[in-house]
Formats: sequence, C-alpha cells, structure tokens
Amino acid sequence: MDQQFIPRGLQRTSFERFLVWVLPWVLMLGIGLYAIYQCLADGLYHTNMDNRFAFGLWIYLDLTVIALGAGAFFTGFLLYILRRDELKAVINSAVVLGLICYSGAVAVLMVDVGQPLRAWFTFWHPNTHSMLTEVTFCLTCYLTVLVIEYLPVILKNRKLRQIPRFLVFEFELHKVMPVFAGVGTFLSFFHQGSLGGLYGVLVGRPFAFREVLGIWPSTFYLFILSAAAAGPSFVLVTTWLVQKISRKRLVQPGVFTYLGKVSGSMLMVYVLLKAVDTLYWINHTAPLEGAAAYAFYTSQSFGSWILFTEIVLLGLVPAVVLLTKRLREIPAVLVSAAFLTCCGIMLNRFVMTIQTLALPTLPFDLLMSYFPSWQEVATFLAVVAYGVILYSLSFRYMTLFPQERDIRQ
Amino acid sequence: MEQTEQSKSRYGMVVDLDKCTGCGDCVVACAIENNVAPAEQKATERTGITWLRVYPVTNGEAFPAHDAVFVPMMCQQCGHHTPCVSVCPQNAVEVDPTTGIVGQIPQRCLGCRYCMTACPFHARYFNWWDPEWPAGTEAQLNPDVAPRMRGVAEKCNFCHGRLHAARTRAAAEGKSNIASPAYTPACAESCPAQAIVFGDLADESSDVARLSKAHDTFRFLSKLGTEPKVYYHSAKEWVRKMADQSPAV
Amino acid sequence: MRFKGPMLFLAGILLALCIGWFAFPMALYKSEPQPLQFNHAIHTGEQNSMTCEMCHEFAADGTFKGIPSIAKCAECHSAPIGTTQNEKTLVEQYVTPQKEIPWKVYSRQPDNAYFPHAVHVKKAEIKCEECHGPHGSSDHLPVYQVNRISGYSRDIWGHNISGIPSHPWEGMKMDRCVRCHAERHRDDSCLDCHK
Amino acid sequence: MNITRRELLTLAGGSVLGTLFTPIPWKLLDDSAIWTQNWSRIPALRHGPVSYRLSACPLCPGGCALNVRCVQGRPVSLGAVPEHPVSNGVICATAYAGHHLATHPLRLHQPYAFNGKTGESTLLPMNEADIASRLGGQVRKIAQSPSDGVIAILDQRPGRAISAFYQEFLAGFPGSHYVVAPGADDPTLSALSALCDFKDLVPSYDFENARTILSFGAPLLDGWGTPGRMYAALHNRAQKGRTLIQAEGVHSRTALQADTWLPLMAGTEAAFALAVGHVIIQEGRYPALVARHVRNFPEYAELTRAFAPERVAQVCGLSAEQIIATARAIASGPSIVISGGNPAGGPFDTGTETAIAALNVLSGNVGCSGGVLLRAAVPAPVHAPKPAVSLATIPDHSIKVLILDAAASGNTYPLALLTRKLVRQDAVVVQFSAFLSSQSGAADFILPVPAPFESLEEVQSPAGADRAFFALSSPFMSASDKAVDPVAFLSRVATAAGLAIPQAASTEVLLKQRSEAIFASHRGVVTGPAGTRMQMKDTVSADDVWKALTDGGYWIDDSTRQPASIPSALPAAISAGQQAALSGTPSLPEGTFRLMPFGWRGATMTAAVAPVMSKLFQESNLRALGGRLHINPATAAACGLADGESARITTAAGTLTMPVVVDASVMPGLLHAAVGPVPNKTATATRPESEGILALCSLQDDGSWRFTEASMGKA
Repeated sequence: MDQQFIPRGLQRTSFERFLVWVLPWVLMLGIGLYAIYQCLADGLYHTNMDNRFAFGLWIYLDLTVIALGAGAFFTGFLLYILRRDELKAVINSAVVLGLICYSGAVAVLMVDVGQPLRAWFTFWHPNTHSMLTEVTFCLTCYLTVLVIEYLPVILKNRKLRQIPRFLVFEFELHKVMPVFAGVGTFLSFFHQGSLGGLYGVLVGRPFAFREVLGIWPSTFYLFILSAAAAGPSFVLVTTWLVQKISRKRLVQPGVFTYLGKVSGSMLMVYVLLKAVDTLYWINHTAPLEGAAAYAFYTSQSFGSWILFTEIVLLGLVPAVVLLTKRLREIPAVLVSAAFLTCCGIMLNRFVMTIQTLALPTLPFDLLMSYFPSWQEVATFLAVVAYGVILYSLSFRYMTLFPQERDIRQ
Repeated sequence: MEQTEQSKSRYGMVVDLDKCTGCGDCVVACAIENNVAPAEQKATERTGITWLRVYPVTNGEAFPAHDAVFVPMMCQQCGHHTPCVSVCPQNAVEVDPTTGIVGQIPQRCLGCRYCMTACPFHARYFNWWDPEWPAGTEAQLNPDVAPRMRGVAEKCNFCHGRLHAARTRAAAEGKSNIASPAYTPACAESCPAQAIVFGDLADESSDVARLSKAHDTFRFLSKLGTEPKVYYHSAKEWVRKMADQSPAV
Repeated sequence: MRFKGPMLFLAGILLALCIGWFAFPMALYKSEPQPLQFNHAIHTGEQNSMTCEMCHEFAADGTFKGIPSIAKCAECHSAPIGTTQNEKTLVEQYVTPQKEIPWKVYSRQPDNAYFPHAVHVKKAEIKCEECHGPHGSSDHLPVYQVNRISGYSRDIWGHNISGIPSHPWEGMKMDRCVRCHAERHRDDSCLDCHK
Repeated sequence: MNITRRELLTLAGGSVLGTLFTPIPWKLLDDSAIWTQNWSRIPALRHGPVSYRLSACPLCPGGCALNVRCVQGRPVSLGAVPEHPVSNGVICATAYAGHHLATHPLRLHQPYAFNGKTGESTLLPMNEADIASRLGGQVRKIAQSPSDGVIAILDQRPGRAISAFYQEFLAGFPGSHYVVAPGADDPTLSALSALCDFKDLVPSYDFENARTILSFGAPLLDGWGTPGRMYAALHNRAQKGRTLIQAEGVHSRTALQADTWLPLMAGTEAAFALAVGHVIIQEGRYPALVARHVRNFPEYAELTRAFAPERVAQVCGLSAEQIIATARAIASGPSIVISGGNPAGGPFDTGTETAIAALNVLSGNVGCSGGVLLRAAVPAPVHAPKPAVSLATIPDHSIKVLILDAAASGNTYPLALLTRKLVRQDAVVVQFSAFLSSQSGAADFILPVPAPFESLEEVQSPAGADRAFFALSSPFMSASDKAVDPVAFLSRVATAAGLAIPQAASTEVLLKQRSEAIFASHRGVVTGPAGTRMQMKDTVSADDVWKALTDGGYWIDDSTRQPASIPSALPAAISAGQQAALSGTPSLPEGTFRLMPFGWRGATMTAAVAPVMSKLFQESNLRALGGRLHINPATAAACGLADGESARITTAAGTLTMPVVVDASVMPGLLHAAVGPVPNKTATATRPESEGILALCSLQDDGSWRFTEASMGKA
C-alpha cells in the first residue's frame, strides 16, 4: 500500500510486516513518553538522581550517543573533505544515525534539566567559560547541520521528487554539502571535546580533573579522538546489523574494512594518548589535588579492573585487531572488534559520568550509590525506540545505501 | 572567575568545631531565614535541602576510643577557581566582587546540576520537588528571601537577605556603602556556643581575619586550591588531618 | 496566474505579521479594572501641592511602603471630600471599615527582585519620575493590563509590544536596571538586586 | 477559487516565516520563562511593615525568652533575646521553628471523640458542650461513689497557676489524685528532697559556682534546663576552673564536650555512685559537719563498705582509678552530682537516684554555694490544697476519669504508665492538646487547646534553675474559635455535674491573679520589654506588672537567703535490685541486651516539632530519627545486623521491629533506642503516632522505665 513511497529498485518487506516490526518500538516509545511527561509535569523527583548523584543515566546516555553519533561528522569529513568516495555508500546512513543520536540526546537533556523552559537562557546569557555552554551551542548548531544534511536524503524520496522546486533545492544543497560537512566537523570537534572537558575541568573532583593543555583539559582531546574512533565503528556495526535484519547486502565488503581501518587507527592513537594521560594523572595531577589515585580503585564496585578493561580489553585489543589486515578481513572478527570499540567508548563515558560521581569528595563521605528509576530507564529506552523507528522509516522510504541497488542480492 | 582579586571585602567564617555541640540550631535557623521548605515525605538526606548541613564525623575508632565532631558545612564560598562559577552555562552563579559571596540565582538557573557535580563540598542542593509548606505556613515566610521553584539549584549565600536589609537600613540613614558586614547570618547568630564567627576576611582587624590565621585553623579540601572562605578550627589533631584526607572508599 | 506561489507565500508572511503585531498583544494582555479611580493631579497640583513622599513613605527600617495604607488616606478623607462617586466609595467601602484598597500596582516587581527605594531615592537621588514617568501628574489611572502568561503588569515590559520604549521611563524589566547601573559604573552582581 | 493542498502549504510556509518577524515566538519564550520564575507552585511572599515583639517560649519548661519578628503582624521568625538573664541569648532548634507549629499537619482544630481502643482508630468530631455534659455525668457519679474509681489530673508542668486550679478542682472529689507527669521534676532534686528537709523552699543547682559537675548521663549541653544558662555555665570551663565529668554508656553530645567522659556500663550507676561514696568515706574527704549532723551517716558508711572501687570496677566498665579520681574530684570543692533524667528514658530507678543524690549530701554540696542551693517558689495567689503525687503511688486500676494537661513538657513516657492505672471498664481519658500526639492514643476525648503562641501561657524557671523566674508567653497569633480553654472547660464540667467546685473564667484570669500575687509579694524585679526595671517593693500598680508581663517582660526573684542548716540524711539502705547488680553477674545473660530509650528534649514526638525540623531528622543525620535503634558495631556484628537493616527487639512487654543504626558512640551491649519525631511520616488525623519503643519498656514499681532487658535478632 505504501509502494509508491519506496525508492525505485529497492525491495522492501510488506507494509504489514513493517508494522509488526515497528509496533513494539512504538510501544516502548509510548512508555518512555509517559515517563517524560511525569518528569516534566511533577518534577525530577521521579528520577533516582539526588544532590550527590546529580547526573545519572541520562547524562551517561547523552555522552554515549553523542560519541556513537560521531560517525556522521567523521564519515562526512572523510568523504567530503578528504574525498574518500567509497564512504558514499554509508554517508546517508551515518547522517541518519547522527541525527537520531543528537536529537535523542537533546530531547533527553530537555527532560534532564529542571527548567527546560529556561534552557534558551544559555543563548541569551551565555557563560563563555563553561564547557556546557560550548556543548549547548555546538550541539544546537550541529543538530541544524544534521537536519540540513538529512534534507537531501528526504527530498530524494520518490514522491517528494515530483515537486520540481524541491528537486532544484536538493541539487543546490548537494553542491554545498562539503561546506556543511566542514562546518559539522568543526562543530563536532568542539562539542565532542567539550563533553570531555565537562569532566576534565572539575577541579573539585580529583578523579575527573585533568590539567589544561592549551585552553582545554586533556579529556577534551581524548573525547574527540575516542568519538572519531567510535563513530565509524558504530556505523560499521549498525550497517552490519541492518544487513542481518533486512537480510540484504547493502554495501560492498570493502566499505566495512575501510571503516574498520579508520576506526582502528583512531582508536590506536586514542588508546596510546589515554594511557599517557592516565599515567600523568596518576603520578602528577591526582597527587597535586591531595588524592592518591590508587584510592579511587579500592572500592568493590570500581576496581582497577575497570581501568584495564577500558584501556586494554576494549581499547588496545580491538585497535590491534582493526589495524591487522588479515584479521580485519574476517567479517566476524571485524564486526566484533568494531563492537568492542563501541563498548570501550561506552565504558569510558560510564567511568567519566558514574564513577566520577560515585567517588566521594568530602573526607568523611562514603562511596555513593545510584540506581536509575523506571522513569529514567524508560526515557533511555524511548530514545532507543525513537532511533529504531526513525531509522526503520528512513531505511524503508529513503535511499540510505546507494550501493544496495547495484549489488546483486 | 578571578573576580576576587578586585574584591573589596571577602566575607568569610571561622567555625570552631571544638565548641560545636551539634544542637542543630543553625540548621533550623537557616532554613527559617531562607525559606527552605520542610522535606517532602519521600525526601532523604540526599534529596533534601539544607543550605547548612551539620555532619557528625567520627574518628573511626571503636568504643570507647570513639571521638566525634560536628562539622557545619555550608557553601564554602571558594575564592579561587570557584568550581561552580565557571561551569554554569548561563551565568546563574557568580562571585560578588564587592563581598566575595558566591551567589546562586535560581531565576536564571535551568537546573542542569553541573554546578552540583562540580562542588566538592556538596553544598549545593537541587529542588527535586516543588517547595511545599503546610497550609498556612506560607504566610510566615521571610519576605526578604524569595522561595525557589522546583528544578533549580540553591545554596547558602551568607544570608544575603540580611545584607539587603542592612543596605536598605544604611541607605535610609543616609550612610554610604557599608564597608564591613553590618549583619550576621542566621547560623552565626543562632549558635548557642558561639562557634561560628562571621566577618570580613579582608579587614585585618576583624575577629574573623584574626581567627582565620590562628593556630589549628584549617580549611576542608584545601589541596584542591579553591581557597574557601569558610575556615574551621579544632585543637584535635585527627580532625585537622581528616580535613584534607582523600576519602577512604 | 504566474506568480501565484510567491504571492501566496507573501500573503502568508503578511498575515503572520498582522496577527503577530496587532492581534497577539490583545490576546496576551488582559485588562483588569482598578477598584477606584485615583487622581494624582488633584493631590500634587497647585491646590494641594503634595509631594510624592508625603504618601509614598519610607518605614523606619528604610523599607519603602509603596502604595499608602488606608490609614494614610483616612488622614484627609475621613469624610467624603466633594460629591463624586469615587469619593463616596472610598469612604464607605474602605476608609470607614478600615479595609485596604486592593490596588493593582503597575510597577509591581516579582518576589525575586530586591529594589531598595531608599538606595535609589535617598542615596543616588534619582527622581521618582525617572522610573515611574509622569504618573504623579496624571488625572486618572491608566487601564491596568496583566500578562496572561507571566502575570506581570504590562508596564513592566512597556506598552510597546516590540519592547522598544516610546518614553525613557517606559519598561521596568531587568535590562532597564542593568543599563542604568552600567551607566553609573556600579560593581554589579546578580545578588545585588535578586533575593 | 479552488485552493490546492500545495497552495495552502505555501501560505502556511509564508506564515511560519512571517511569524519569526513578529513578537509571538520571542515574547512567548520570554513570558513562559518568567512564568516559571513566578508560577503558583511557589508561594507568594507577603510584604509589609516589620515589627519586633518579645515573648517567652512555652515549648518546654526551659523558660527561654523570644524575640519575634513580625511582618504585618504575622510572625516570620523567632530569635533569642541577647543578654536575657535566664536564657542568655539562646533558644533551641525546636523554638526556632516554633511559629510553624500552629499550622502543623497534626494540628487539631476541633474537639473529637477517639475510639482508637475499639481498633477502628477514627476521630469523631464532637462539640465541646457535649463532651462537657457527658464528662459532667461521669464526674458526678465519681463524686457520689468514689469506690468505683476516682478522678485524676496529670499535670505536665506543675507549679503553674493552672496547676493550682487543677488542685482546687480535685479537692472537691474524695480520693482524687493530682499527678505530676513522669519526668516533670528533676529526679536528683526529688531524691534529695526525700533525704533533706527543704521546707517550702525549692532546691536548685548552682552551676555558676560549682567546681566539679558529675553528671550521670544528664544531657546538660543538649537541652537540659535552660540551654542558654547551661551554655554560659559550661562555656570556657577551663578558665573558670570548672570540670564536667560525664558518666554514661554513650558518647553523647554532652559527653563529647565533657572534660572527662566515663564510659559507664548502663545499669551500674548506683554501684558506681556508692563506690564513689565508699572512696570519699574511706579517704575521709567528706566535711566534718556531715559526719556529725547528717542522719544515717554510719549506716551509709556501712552500706558503701561493700562497694570498694576495685570490686565495682569489674561491674561498671571503669577502672578503680577512674572511680577514685572521680570521688576526689567531687570532694575537692563545691560540686554537683546530677542524674538529670532523660526526656524519653525518664529517671533512673529510685534506688539509683537516691545513691546519686546521696553524693551531694555526703560531699556537703547541699546548701553550699556551687552545690545545691535553695530558692523561694514563685508567689502564688492560693495555697495549693491538694498535694501532688507521683503515678507510682497510685494503685493500679483505680482511676475512672483521667484528664491529661496540655502543656508541653518536652518529655515523653510510656503510655502504659497511665493506662495501667485506669479502671478496667468504662474509664474515660480526656486529653487537652493542640496536636494529635502519641499520647492521644490513650484518649477517649481530645479537646483542642490553642497552639503554642496562640494564647497566654505561663513560663517559669525549669527544675534545677537557680532562681525563681516568671514570664508569660504572650501570643502573637490568634487562636481559632473552636479552641478550648482547659480552665473554662473544667468549670463547665463542674457546672454540668452540679458540683460546688471552684470555677474560674479562663486561664488568663488565673494568670492575672498570679501576676497580682507576684506584685503583692514585694519580691523581685519585673523587667519590661523596653528594659525598664520595676522593683516589686516599690511598684505602684499591679496593672503595670501585668502589662509588662504580657508585653514580653519577665519577673526575677531576689536571691533567697539560705537557711542556716538543712536537716539532711544519707540513705541507710539501697533497693535490693542494686545490691543484686553488684553481686550478680557483671554482664547480662548471653543474647540479652540492655534497652534504653533516649530522646531530645522538646522533640520526642512528631507532633512536638514543626515540619521544618526534617532538616535535622530526615534531610540530614544530625539527630536520631524516632524509631531507630543505635547499636555498637560489635553488637550489630554479634546479631548479624548491618547498618540500615531491621532488628527484631523482644522484651517482656512484646516485640517490635526497627531499623538499626550502627553507631560507635554507643557502648557494646546497649540498645540505644531513639524516641523522636519522624517528620516524613505525617501521621494521619485519624491515627496518632504510635509510641514506638516506649511500648516495649518494662515499667518498674517506682514508675521508672530507664532500662529493659531485651533480646535482639535480625528481622
């Protein structure tokens, strides 16, 4: 019944089957929206955050999805600026993923803040010293960029192409896309970094505090690198996942290995710098703040295994795998390594958010605990559901993978 | 951020922990003065609002070697790299250049809680609920302090409402700017043991300046380098050592 | 028609402009009647030549009393002066039963603002008119309009919906305070004026 | 004209673009933000003229002066009065929030019949006249046949004008009892009164001149007496050469501040006191006059002979040296030995109290500056005709009508102390109370009196104060029409019963009479609110006195001339239980613990404190939340309990489950049970708060409930 909207030359499942696939996600989204309504209407007491644990699952979610959504800017950067044309095969998908991640993050942020109606004050009365101001500005601007980047994908839809003005617009838009890719890269560079800086500047939190390099703390740079590493891996993993779910081949195998290689090299740089940063922090920064770094890893919940897992198991190992040509060419290994890369970044964001807040700062305090409320989890899942729905719709009605038509299924 | 360099005054406190009996007068007087609502039914010590909280701190020894002090912990009014000021995205936190008081403007705050994450003293509190008083009690609120709405952070501001009142009084009497604090915050005023001394640290002749330099006077987490303007005093060595210790996890 | 599309687009823009600039302010503000009419001019004019401070007094602790209490009115109006209906209402409904008049205040600031009249009037010697305009010489009260969303009097934003004042005294939003403070090089902190 | 969908969309597109150039989006953005700053979810402030007035705090017998800040006549904060001679510029946390009590969620606004005993736990609205006539019928029957049960009134704060009225009222009934609430008197001074003949003078402590103060767990710096006086007396002790020795099994707030803390095993206080007596006698450190003039000296010496420090040391957890040092300290100069009582734990048993009080007699503190002095009572218009009795002396199941006075005593006690005195059937308990308190659980009728600060209340010097003091808590809020005046109500009951019993119009009339009596006594000075001093011996009119007192002034007596000699005695014997404590096993049987309830004066129940006290009890851990059991880590480990877990406590009186707080300040083996408010548990108006751990305490024959043997396990 919706055949007229489906791009020419693509095979898509029946509308009924598509509905069956989407329905559970809509339900999940619905529950999440109810949770969001509760938080907005009554106040944030519906969450399990408190004065000590002032950030929780939602901030973790924001940090993670923005890191994973970095695929959009990094792929765009490689394609439009560095002219790696093989990435044309995934750029549309990457843009959609980016849009989902960023809009989801902004939406959750609006629930997370206590007074969303005043959020615009950041633009009217900005504190230029604040990392959060940087994040807010870049996030909003970049979200606009992503919408603009997403527009051509929508406008190429079979039905919308019938409007001549749209077609012209799309064509013009396409010409300036490198400009937007450049702007997007620039903005992403700042907000990915600022998200890292968010914690690095916390002088009152010796676990998170890092010294300034240039004008930003070292976490600023590490976050950019880690996001650049995670982005391509996430595009890789999702593309692979979509292939599995849709039972179609969407891109040439070479695209996968290329993404893997890019991700691997970024990850290697990141891991090495992260290791240097950690050593410097253990031996210099933390003691300067009156803290013995080992003390941060003496609790049961956050042992030194967490550091090992983050840097070695989910850092060095996938980096080596992705950089080894022989291993990279085995699809299962490639996807697993990319998946591990994503996990490593997720763990890093978890450590930065949750462990930072769990570790006490007052000398007489104990380790803080926090477990999200159902409303927090439901909101989290709503973002996932929203992503799946938007991606499914885009996959069904738009050309996310230009190679799909040419590859013999 | 570095506004303190041009500060004319630096309002501060010295709290004598040896005198504090942990009676709670300061906590209640503070809540009444600053229109802090009573706890919601489900509020806990981690979701409640106490601009001034008194922590019972023990030496960790077994009975009868056990010893304890009560540590009144309000906003420490950090004077250098004030952690909460630089992080606020919309200038809802700032250091008053004339008094050194770290101000929090709830009407500007959007409730992102970044400042709370930044504060190592946990002196900032979030309004998880709408503030609610039993019916009739609203009529007894202090007209000099605006109640805060839900979804914003708040904290001690050295009873700024009293500073306003002092300024109004001074202006009405035709006096020029009040040089040193012509008021006493509710906690210092209420302390039966007179354990809290408030004044201008920049005024060398003031009690507070003298006491802040006294023997056995210290600050909490001084190694963070935030230069709090709230000092503590104790003759007990374990207390002074504890103040700078990295917490045992 | 050749330019039908652009014309329609333009029509849309015009429609929005009309609604936004003319219908919107009418919808946004609600007029509320004052309990009584009040003639400042009679009081401050030649016949009585009263000054602002005679009724708008300061309390002993320096706080500004704002609109005078009914007791102040009763000092002169214990019995009706003249035969107007307003005068009759004043005495019968307010002065005699000693009930305060529920005036709606054009310059009412929110609870979170601390505006010490003493500092501005006594110390900085700012004239009442600089902020309140020629209110003291008006012979009737203007219509009181309240913003349906924020609850503020329209005079806080200023009569002009664009926010650009037609008179120097128009508008009592924070930017007005900030501007004046900046001109006078006051060391400002938010807590100076917020409580 | 036919408009296509596309054209409509074009028009809409233009409008959207156009709207951006109108004030709509921007003004809405601004106004909605302003709305969040002033929305109705935050209360609006009420501005107006500020005024100050003086009053006195009626929330406990401490007698603190209050400075009330009012805006437009409404109180907005309470403060202390600097340089006040009694309270010395100090009030307690409860008082700081006192003006919020009138709007307490547990406030009662009309008379109720309460049928909690039938299990339905509901409050039935009644009117005052109906209760008065029903009670009138009961009372008439009692007057006719007292053998079926008598009438009793429990006075929370004896010595007031209304107390005399209660006594007069009861004088009309044969066999009736005027009962002083448990814990209302200072237990050490009560015990001393039994040993010494003070005639009509009142014993008091002279902390201001004492050299050594030995306190058996008295919360001297935690709400005892008038807090301001205690802070002043114990402040900078070293410079004054004053020493505070605190003997108790908990490192309490007072113990933390003490010069010496003796971690004394709970329950061995008498043994310790007798051992101190032993040392004083053995070392001959008592004044020679004591041996000569005090009765029973040889018997006491004989009694203490068995209590050698070495032996007692094995029982009480201290070393013999500590006992000897304590004895030398109190014998070395003017000293005070005090037990103080506990706001929720009450006094020790009579034997222990006597043993403690005896040390004052032995070291010659009685009548000596820096020890126990005597002062005159506050002048009263009538001589109270009915002597006070303690609950313990009343036979069980003998009271048919019990009337509970409304005054805030700051203390609490097990309800079973009252209920076991009631006849088994058809007993009627009438409670005067502004709040649904935990005592309401025992009441059949509850009559709402005005809340604190809504009516004139009498404020006197607390037990142990060094001088007679009188002030009025002058109201600064108005009471509701339905509020009941106990005096007027009882007069109504008398009328309904048709009995010729002295009647009075109101409490205020009684207070005025008392003010006149003070004027007529020609004693002391009234200080008016503006600081004017009126000598009673040359003040012209009683009206001036009344006016000064109702405006927040106060009366202070002249110093009392000490009698030349006070006939005194030492105990010749001590109760059998104490002997057993010494000779018996040093510790309790395996698996049993000593349960000891404790409270903070003025805050022993939710109804007593304003909701904002949640800052201390709920929003921080500064004060012990009611219903928590504080135990030593070793005790917790022995029972397999961790902090926050629930323990099941079993005593002879029953079983209760309560969460434990692992607290190293509590001696191992002691179950320190907090009796206090639970501000986050707003008891509904149909069910009063349960009395918690107090229901589990075993009541001694002498009416004490300090220690109870209990077993504990994980719930």
